[in-house]
Amino acid sequence: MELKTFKGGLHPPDNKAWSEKKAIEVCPLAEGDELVVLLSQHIGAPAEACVKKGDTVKKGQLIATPKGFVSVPIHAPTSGEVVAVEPRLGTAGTRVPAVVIKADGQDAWDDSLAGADPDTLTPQEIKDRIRDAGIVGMGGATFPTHVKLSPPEDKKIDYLILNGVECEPYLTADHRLMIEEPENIIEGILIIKKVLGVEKAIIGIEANKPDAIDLMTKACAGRGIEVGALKVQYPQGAEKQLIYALTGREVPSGGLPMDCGCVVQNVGTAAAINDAVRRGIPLIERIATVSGSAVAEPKNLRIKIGQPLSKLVEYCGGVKGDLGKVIQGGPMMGMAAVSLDIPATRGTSGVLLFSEGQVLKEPEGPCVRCGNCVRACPAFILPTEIAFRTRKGLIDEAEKLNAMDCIECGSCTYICPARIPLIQSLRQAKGAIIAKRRKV
Amino acid sequence: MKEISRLALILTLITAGSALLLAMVEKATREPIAQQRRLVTLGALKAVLPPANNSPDQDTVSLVTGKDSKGNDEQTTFYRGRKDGAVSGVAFRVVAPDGYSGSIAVMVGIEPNGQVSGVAILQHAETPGLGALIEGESWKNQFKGKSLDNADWRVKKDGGHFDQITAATISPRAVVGAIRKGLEFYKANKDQIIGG
Amino acid sequence: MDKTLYISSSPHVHEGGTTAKAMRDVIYALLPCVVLWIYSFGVVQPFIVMLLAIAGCMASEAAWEKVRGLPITIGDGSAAMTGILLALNMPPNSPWWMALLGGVAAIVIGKQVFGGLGYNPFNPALIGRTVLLISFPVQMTTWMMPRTHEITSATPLSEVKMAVGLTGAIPEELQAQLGSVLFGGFGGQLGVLSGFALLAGGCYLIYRKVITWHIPVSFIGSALVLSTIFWLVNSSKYPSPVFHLFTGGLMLGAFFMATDWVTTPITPKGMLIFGAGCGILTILIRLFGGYPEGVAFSILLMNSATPVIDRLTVPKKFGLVTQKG
Amino acid sequence: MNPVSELKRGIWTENAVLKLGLGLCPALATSSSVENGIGMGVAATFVLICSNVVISAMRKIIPSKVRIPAFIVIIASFVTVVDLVMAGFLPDLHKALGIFIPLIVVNCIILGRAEAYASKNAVLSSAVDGIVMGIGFTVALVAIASVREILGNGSFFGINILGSGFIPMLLMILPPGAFLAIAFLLAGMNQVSAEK
Repeated sequence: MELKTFKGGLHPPDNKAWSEKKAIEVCPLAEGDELVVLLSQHIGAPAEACVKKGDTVKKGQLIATPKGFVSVPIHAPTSGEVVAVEPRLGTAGTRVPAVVIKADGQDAWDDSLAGADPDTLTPQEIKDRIRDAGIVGMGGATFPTHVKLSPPEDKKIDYLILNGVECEPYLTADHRLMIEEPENIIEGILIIKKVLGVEKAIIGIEANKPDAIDLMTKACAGRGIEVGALKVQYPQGAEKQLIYALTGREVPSGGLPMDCGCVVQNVGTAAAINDAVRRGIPLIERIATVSGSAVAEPKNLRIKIGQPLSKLVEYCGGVKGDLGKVIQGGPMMGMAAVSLDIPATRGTSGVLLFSEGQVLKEPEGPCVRCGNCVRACPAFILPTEIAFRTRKGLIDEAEKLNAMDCIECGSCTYICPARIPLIQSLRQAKGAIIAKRRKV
Repeated sequence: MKEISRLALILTLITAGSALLLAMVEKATREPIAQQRRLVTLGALKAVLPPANNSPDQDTVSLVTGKDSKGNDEQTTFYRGRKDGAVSGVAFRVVAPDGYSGSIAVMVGIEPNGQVSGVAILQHAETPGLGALIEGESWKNQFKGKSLDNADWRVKKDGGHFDQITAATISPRAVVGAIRKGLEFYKANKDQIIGG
Repeated sequence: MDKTLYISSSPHVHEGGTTAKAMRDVIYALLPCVVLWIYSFGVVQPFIVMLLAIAGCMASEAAWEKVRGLPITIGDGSAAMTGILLALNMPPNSPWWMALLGGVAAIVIGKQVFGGLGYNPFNPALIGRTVLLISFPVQMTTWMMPRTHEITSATPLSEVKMAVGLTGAIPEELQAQLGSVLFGGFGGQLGVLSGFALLAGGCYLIYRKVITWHIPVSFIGSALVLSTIFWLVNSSKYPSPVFHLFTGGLMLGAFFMATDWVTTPITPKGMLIFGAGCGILTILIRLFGGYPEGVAFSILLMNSATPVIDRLTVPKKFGLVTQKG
Repeated sequence: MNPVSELKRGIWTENAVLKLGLGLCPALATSSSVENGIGMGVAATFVLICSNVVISAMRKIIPSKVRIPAFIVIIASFVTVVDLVMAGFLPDLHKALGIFIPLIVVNCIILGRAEAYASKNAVLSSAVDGIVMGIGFTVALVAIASVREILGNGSFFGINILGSGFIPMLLMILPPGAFLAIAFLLAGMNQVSAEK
């Protein structure tokens, strides 16, 4: 079978063998454990706490309400007492508003939660349920899902694309989910299809997960869902690249997937949607891969939102050797964490522990114009030229060189022999261009 | 109007002053400059002609030697050196248009029998240290005594008799070619040049 | 937690390549040709030339950076690489001081005055060669026959140029003799043997992803096409394409000098244009120019066109292609 | 006015060629030998002094509206004087400097000093300014020419100093050598100034 792919990109060693055969385990929660639920776990306006210190909450109970359209509610991941509503340390190292819940060990569900048969619901009712359950994109970008499922009337959607690519090295959470809960995903897909009213749905899976491809192909047979095997190439899982690989369509520059008739959802999101609609379970858990050379036993875990990363690592046998860096998400696009004490969020697709020796410390050299970044760039822009101009403050020129089309995949920086942090300059350029456009 | 007249007047005065100064200097240097020019020509003539006791620059004949690019006649002045009244040699300027960087002007001296008596490079813009070596004494001396009859007027690299200069064959080739043409013209018009 | 963690922007992994590693690869790729070159031209003298060219490059780079108070970068191997390329561009029987001076000129005039590695508009090795060629034309055109080590100024290209310039055609005995160029029967020429050594080195670099195929293929390809056209038009006046390919510095230029990262375009399309320009100019200079060999000049000329080429070949960004499917 | 500090100003701190970047064209063109450099320097200095003195003396008469044409007329007059005198008495140097003698008229140093100094200062200090600026120009030319002549021809002031075994670096007496020499002198001077 010919594997589909996009142009550009590269192929970093995937390091998935450490955890891809490990079945998902539930990361345990004991009585007295504190869960720190951050109120800003999604793209858009932060939610607003609707509980106060001293309140008792049940698992799944609403603890924060959304503010605005691009925002989602947040729910208690377990039952217990609210011990604090105050800013706590987040991933980026800054203090952000949070609700802290002390688990009572009962893990008792809130009674008001109720499932429904999607066949009896209208698309709008399904969307409301999705929003009320706090569903966001589970690939790591955490964009509120109900927004993505509400394209304007004039945009005709032809394809629903399911992202099971997981092109980030180390991460195996989606892979395991596809193997262990294919039905959950497929039913979720069927629900999304109903919401969007689309005929065609394609699941894109990279060829390094043959078991998942086989299983999904069999499970999808006759249910109006195709499985597309994709070449192992980073960033195959980036929306625009995935759409191109599977449908041959290009998302117009500056546009969204819906502008070329596509909606992309992560397979994890599909499973979460199914849980929310059919069973009424809000987004309080997710699958995360704990891996890396500095963790004793890499595993795939079902974690509760708000559990500190240290708990996750502890369950995986703790830190091994000389810990140098902790990454939330994948190594290409994930964020370095300031400490293991920060809580897991809805976007925590992985926790990677790198040893001291894996930390990149090579000093930056001058650009030798090798062109590697140009060939690797899946957006077909010139990273080094843009970075050079950004550093000189020539933002207008950077804009002319299509800096805004950067998808921040990090391929240019990964391949640069001079070790120039190109992507930082590109982010800086994008920030400056956006600021400038606002001013005008 | 008054302003403009004033400016004009002052500029006129300054210009007039300059003109006066220049007139004086020109008068004072006219003779030395002419003298110098003559000395240059004389020096070159002396270098290329066999011993003579007349003033070759006073004893000249001009002949049409070719056409320039516009089709007008080109004249060459032939200087005749005389020893005790008899013509001992003729010198004239030949131009090699195919030098490495522009034309090379050469003064050639020829004895009445057609043998070269001497060569002087008058003007050139060849590369210093390479093509410019055509000014070297030993290189110029190789032409002495050579005529159309006793030498192959090409550089050695092309199968002739004359030394080229390593890595700068173009300049010598041009000079040798120009002298050959001069010799050929002399041979064809010998009577006019010596007799006229 | 007591342990302080490293914080940095993504990506947190790297392909592992460095500029220094790439330079080392280029040097490895040149080794077969260097060994062949040293051996064929009499071991001692070429070895000294090679060594001093490298020494001149490295010493002047270190000295310049010391005076300017910059970090010393001779460890990255780029100066050594320049030295090797410069030596391969000189007659193996050059005087020792010329090799040294060429190295200094290559680094100082060709590279450091522009700000060092990454900022030089022209290939430093070729700048060094050009300085030497203009300064010492006699020494720079006095070549040596491989194996016999006879000193001559006749490279096959200059023989052809001379013959065509004089008679308008290549004489038959020369025509016959030109066949021997493939086996190094001419001054300064190693012929096919070195051609294959360079080809192997070039393939190694492509395999190691130090260079891409674009420039060598379009350079050699365009030279091949153009020289074939001339040869078919008049084979008595224009030498055969095989002759062009395996004489002078064409192979060396195509694989090692026209592919210099710093001085060539960064876009694949730009690289194709660059290579084609080099190939065409090389053949035109060889056939109609004032110099018998044109590889160095064509590369330098195209180097100067690199910024323009880069500007004209900015790729079409993703998302501008017309819809299909 | 302290003559020593004035001299230092002309040669170092305000050196026309190497600090102010003025008069680069003649500096590049006439610095292939020390002799030519001195000749050019002296010729320019002479013009500079004369024009400075005259312009300073007439500064109150020349209306500012027509000062540039007036300056040019005065400068051109002195240049013509130098040209004629040199042709009459120093023919070899005249030939070597060629077109660059008439071009002194547009040498920015001279017009620059007329505009910036002589038209605002008394005659005596203008004369001193002309002298020190001219010396500075000459020194710069000699410095550039020394480098070029020694490296490019193995000689200094026409005298072979590096022996016959020395193979001259032709590049240095060719135009690119002029650019290189001037660039490195300029850079070196800036480096030394910056370290102070």
